[in-house]
Amino acid sequence: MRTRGLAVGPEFLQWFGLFGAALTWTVQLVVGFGVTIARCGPANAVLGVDVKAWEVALMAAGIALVLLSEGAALSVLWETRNVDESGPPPEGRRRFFAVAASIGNLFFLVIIVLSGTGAVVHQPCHPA
Amino acid sequence: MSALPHSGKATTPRAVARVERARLARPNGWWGMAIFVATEATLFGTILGTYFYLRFNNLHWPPPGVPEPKLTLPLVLTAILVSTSVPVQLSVSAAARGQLPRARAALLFAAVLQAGYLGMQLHLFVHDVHEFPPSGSAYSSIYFTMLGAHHLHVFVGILLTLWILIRTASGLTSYRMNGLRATAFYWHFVNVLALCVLGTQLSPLA
Amino acid sequence: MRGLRKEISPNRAVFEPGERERLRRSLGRAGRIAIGAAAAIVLPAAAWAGNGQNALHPASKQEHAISVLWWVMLVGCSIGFGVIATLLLLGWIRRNRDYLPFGGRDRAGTAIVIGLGVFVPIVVLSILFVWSDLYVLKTTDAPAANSTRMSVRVIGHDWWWEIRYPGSRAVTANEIHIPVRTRVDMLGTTADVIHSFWVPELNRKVDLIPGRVNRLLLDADRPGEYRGQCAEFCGQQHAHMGMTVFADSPDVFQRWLANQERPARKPATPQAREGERLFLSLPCSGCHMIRGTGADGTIGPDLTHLATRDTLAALTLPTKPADLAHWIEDPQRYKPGSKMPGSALTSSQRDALVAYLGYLK
Amino acid sequence: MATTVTEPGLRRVERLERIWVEPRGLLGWLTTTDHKRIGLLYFFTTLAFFGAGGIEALLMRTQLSQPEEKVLSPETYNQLMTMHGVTMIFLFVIPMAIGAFGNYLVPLMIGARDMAFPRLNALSFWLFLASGLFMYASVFMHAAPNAGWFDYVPLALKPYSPGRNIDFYALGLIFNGISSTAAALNFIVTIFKLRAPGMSMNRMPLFCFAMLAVSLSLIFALPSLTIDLVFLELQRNLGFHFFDVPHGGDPLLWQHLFWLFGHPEVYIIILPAFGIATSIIPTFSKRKMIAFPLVALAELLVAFIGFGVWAHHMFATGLPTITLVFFAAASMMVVIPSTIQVFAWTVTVALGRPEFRAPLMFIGGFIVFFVLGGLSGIMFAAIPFDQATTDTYFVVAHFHFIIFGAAVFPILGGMFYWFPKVTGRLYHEGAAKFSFWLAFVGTALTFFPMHVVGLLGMTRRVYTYPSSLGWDAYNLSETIGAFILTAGLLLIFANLAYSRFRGAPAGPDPFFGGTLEWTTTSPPPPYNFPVIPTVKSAYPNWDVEDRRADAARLERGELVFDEGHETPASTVVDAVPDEIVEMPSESPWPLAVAVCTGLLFVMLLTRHYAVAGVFAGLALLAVAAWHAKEPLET
Repeated sequence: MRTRGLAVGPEFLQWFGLFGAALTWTVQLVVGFGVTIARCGPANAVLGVDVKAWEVALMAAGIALVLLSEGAALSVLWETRNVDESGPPPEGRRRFFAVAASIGNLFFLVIIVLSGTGAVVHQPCHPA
Repeated sequence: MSALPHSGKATTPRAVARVERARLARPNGWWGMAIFVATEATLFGTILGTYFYLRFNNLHWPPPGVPEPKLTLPLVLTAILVSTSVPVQLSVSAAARGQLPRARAALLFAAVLQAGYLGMQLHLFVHDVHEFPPSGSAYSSIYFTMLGAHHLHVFVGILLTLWILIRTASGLTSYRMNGLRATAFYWHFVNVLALCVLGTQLSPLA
Repeated sequence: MRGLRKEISPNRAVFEPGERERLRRSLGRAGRIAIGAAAAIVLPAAAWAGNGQNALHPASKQEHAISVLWWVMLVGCSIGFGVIATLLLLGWIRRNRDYLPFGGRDRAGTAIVIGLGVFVPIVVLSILFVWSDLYVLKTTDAPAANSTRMSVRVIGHDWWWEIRYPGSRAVTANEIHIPVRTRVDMLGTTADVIHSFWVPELNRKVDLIPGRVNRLLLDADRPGEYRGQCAEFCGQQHAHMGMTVFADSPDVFQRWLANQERPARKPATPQAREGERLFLSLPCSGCHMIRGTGADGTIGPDLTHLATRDTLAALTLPTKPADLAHWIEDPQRYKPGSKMPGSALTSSQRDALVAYLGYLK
Repeated sequence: MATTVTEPGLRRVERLERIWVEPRGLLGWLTTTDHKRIGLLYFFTTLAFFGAGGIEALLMRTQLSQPEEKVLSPETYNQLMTMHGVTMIFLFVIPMAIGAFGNYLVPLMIGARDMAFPRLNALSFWLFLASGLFMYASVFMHAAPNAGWFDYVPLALKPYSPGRNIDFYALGLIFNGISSTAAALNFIVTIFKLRAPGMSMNRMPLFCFAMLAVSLSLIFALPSLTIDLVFLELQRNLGFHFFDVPHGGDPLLWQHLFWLFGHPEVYIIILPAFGIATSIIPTFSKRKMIAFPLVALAELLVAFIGFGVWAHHMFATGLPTITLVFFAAASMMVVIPSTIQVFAWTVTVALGRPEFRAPLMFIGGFIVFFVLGGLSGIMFAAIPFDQATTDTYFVVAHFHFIIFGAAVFPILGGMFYWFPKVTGRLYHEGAAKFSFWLAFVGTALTFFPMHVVGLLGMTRRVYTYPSSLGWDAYNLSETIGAFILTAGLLLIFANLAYSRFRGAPAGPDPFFGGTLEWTTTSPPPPYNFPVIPTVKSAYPNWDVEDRRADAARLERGELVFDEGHETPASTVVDAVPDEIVEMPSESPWPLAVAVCTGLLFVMLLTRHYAVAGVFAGLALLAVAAWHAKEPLET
């Protein structure tokens, strides 16, 4: 998406702030879910998955990445503190997405922590 | 605002090249294909996901009596297919510079390779069907569904390429240029897909 | 347009005097609405305790945990609803006022949205997650393998329940007997499509799925009859797939089980003997088993002790002679689509069959 | 805006009229590429399906009005129950909200002259119509789908459903999915590329954010349904094995793939309602939406997180607890985008100067039902409670509050709100308000008691129930409510039909709306805007100076684009004007493609695979013929 005369730095921060956390959670969900399926399926006899290790690793990496993208969002938010969120692009638009991202990333942080904790607290493959 | 490039009026290679230079963002056609590719990618994502879901659901994979997937021939064929991304991309950049003959030559070359690939793959496919029919087990069902879906996409890609070749025979317009861009994008996608499918297909060997 | 333009221009006026009072008064209203909303749901539900299939009338530790979860969530939700309803009412009350609170500026509004719309829910929902999905879940999930002294196998069929007692020859249908205050491991699977085993007053539900054995704890804390029903759509007669759990004192249960293990009683009266002969000669024996006779069908329920059951065809009819007769003559009238065909019998043949079945105690 | 146009301006307008005119009469409708006409086609088609689904619902409610009722046979009931779900979801709510409202409004709101791919737009309508007729053909053959709208295997496999019923379902939904995918793709590109100069993403109307979110959801959700249905057809008709245990398949695979689509689907249903609410509320509260960026974010987030909660439909299948917690956590958090919006809406009303005209009242009803349904929705994220109440009437109550109370009320409100724009006339306010109260009371009376009866143990999808369980009174009141609701709906449509011919003239902007559709005449001309508006805020119609500047530019001939069938395209993020695109005009080929595709699916249904191949080829040829005509050659 090329647009006239934009510095790359703030652009990258804004988009990473917006999408970083979301994509992190996606990975945690898909891999984390896949691991439990692999661990609790018949094939585990040959695969031998260590589910806790996976989930802990996923949660840790996830938290780190989400904090990074929240940091990016907050930095853009600070950069554009004097800009109106419906103001002219690119600053106005950066402000707009930074406001959104700085709140949105919180949800992903909470989801990653909660589901990670749950996957660790419960004993593997005990049917609900 | 009349300074804006008018893609509709660009009906000569030179005019098309001018529009291509002046444009800031990608054309609607490219975006259309991008979204289409996104949904296609999801489609294959679910197919590959299903493959591994069923794999986790079975102790023996492939099940007893079904041969392990062949290694070399699929590898070679996929390498050939993936390599066609180069001529396809060359064709786009040539057309964008207004060099229509070169663009069509590159495209034709790619189409020949892709057709050859498809022919060989279909031969393999039929051979496998006789060896372990899809109705045999979950493994063979997902195996043939996955490969069949990919071959279908290659076939569609070849149709698109032929269509562009036919249309550009009577010269280049911005409309056809967009078509070419879209087709090229589609091919790059199908080639990446080929790698994913191959990886999945060969996963039992790992 | 011009006028409108002026109205929406930001940064005018400050907090109007009197607005605070109005806010405070209508917050009192919020409380009343919350209580009203709660009452609207609670009263009718609580009013009905005695139907034997009431998820809010727990008869076990597990179901009790679930209903506590429900009541707490209900109160929380009522408060949430009250807050939102209040804001809507504020709008309604203010509809004819010609000033904008907070001078039409967004700041205060945004603060409310972020406070009530983001931070409060994040905290509340995280707590709910930890409580319900980490803690309560541990009481309602499947019992740890071999952690119970007895277990009962439940096999779903279109459209009835086959019940077996591992370690015993007893086989019955649609009526599960368990000893009270005893942890019983229900091992559920299915013979055809997916069914779902649910006895609301005893525990949550669990699906019966081909190729899997799903487990559920049955642990009634007081004697009684607990009604259950198939909860997953399973075809034409999904509606007529009920079952009853009888929680009896251990000795009553043991007597019942001992009786169920025995082969069928031999009929004593000539009419009943005629009935047995008919049963074995007619198609009946192709589908039904009566242990101790030649009847060894496995398609329909085991009838060895039919007369000890209260109901027929998964709680569709009572096991009274009259109903039994109607059922034998034309099952499709009571349960269209059921696998049992009607049979053309003379009234004497029919009475003989009923008499015989009445013997199967 | 177009009040004081003088000579040069008028001449330009006349030229536009000439360029954008479409054939009159039936032919015009069959070949149209005008997004407004296609929107109307969608509107009336989906309305017809709404009628069908409603009749099915009333028949079911009659059967359930009292215990052991004998109005319907169990088989008929199960077919009606399945078709009611399929119709309301795939043939009414989604095509109504996206096809009708989206099609008509999105180009108007972003200041474009049509969708990005007008002929594709026509195609998605004709495909939708064909798929709907395809599925309803089954009803008249008494072979309608009968395994419930989520069609669980093995019940849906050959041994238990030997008839054509399930094939109608599977093929019909694949067919319908093609149409939805085409529409979604079109919306995304339109919203990305055709926004008016200056409408950078932070100035995009919230309705368009909702439509963008919906379209993205469809793009990423539909494939898993499609592939699931393909698996089903392969197993039913060609002996493949995906879902049967003996050959290494798994019945739960169907459920995973179905709900991976099915839950985003719920948000696909509700998001346009959010969009409509966020259009109506600022207009009648006479103030900008509070927390605008957060509401935009919430609309995108709810669509996104919606992909990570599918297994909460499978909590009772005995999956391992470590698997379930992922989905429970996401199900808890997916609530928050909704709480953001609910508070943004209510606070905007509370802090604005609300004028409770009918549309805003419908939005009020929407908020009440959405909150009720949302709160009971939170409860399902608590696994043990979900396991107790799933597949009971408690769930039926929950999702009807959401997909009827919350999804349909804004659609009804939106019908009143945009009625003047579409017809140029005003609806009858009093009747509209009365019909609102009828519908509101009817909805509450129909669906609220279902909570109670569900907790009392009534499971869903039962064609009858015994009277011994104390469910009778609740069910009777539900049936009564259903008929009150029907009366309300009929009054709404009577009002609209009457006002269409007798209503008072509305003028371009009767409600002082903030978005661009109100800057043009009612009904809008085929080219939408004589001059492409330039945008400096999120509510451009309230920037009076800019609108006056438009009029001036029409005089000067700036941004008029009257040299051809043209519309400007801009950059994706910041809407910098980029190029002039020649738009295609009316074409018969989309209809032809749809017809061939329809026959293709009929042949698949009847297992004439060779003939099906022929029709596939014909469809491809039709597509080629369509693209052989390039826009400039009009």
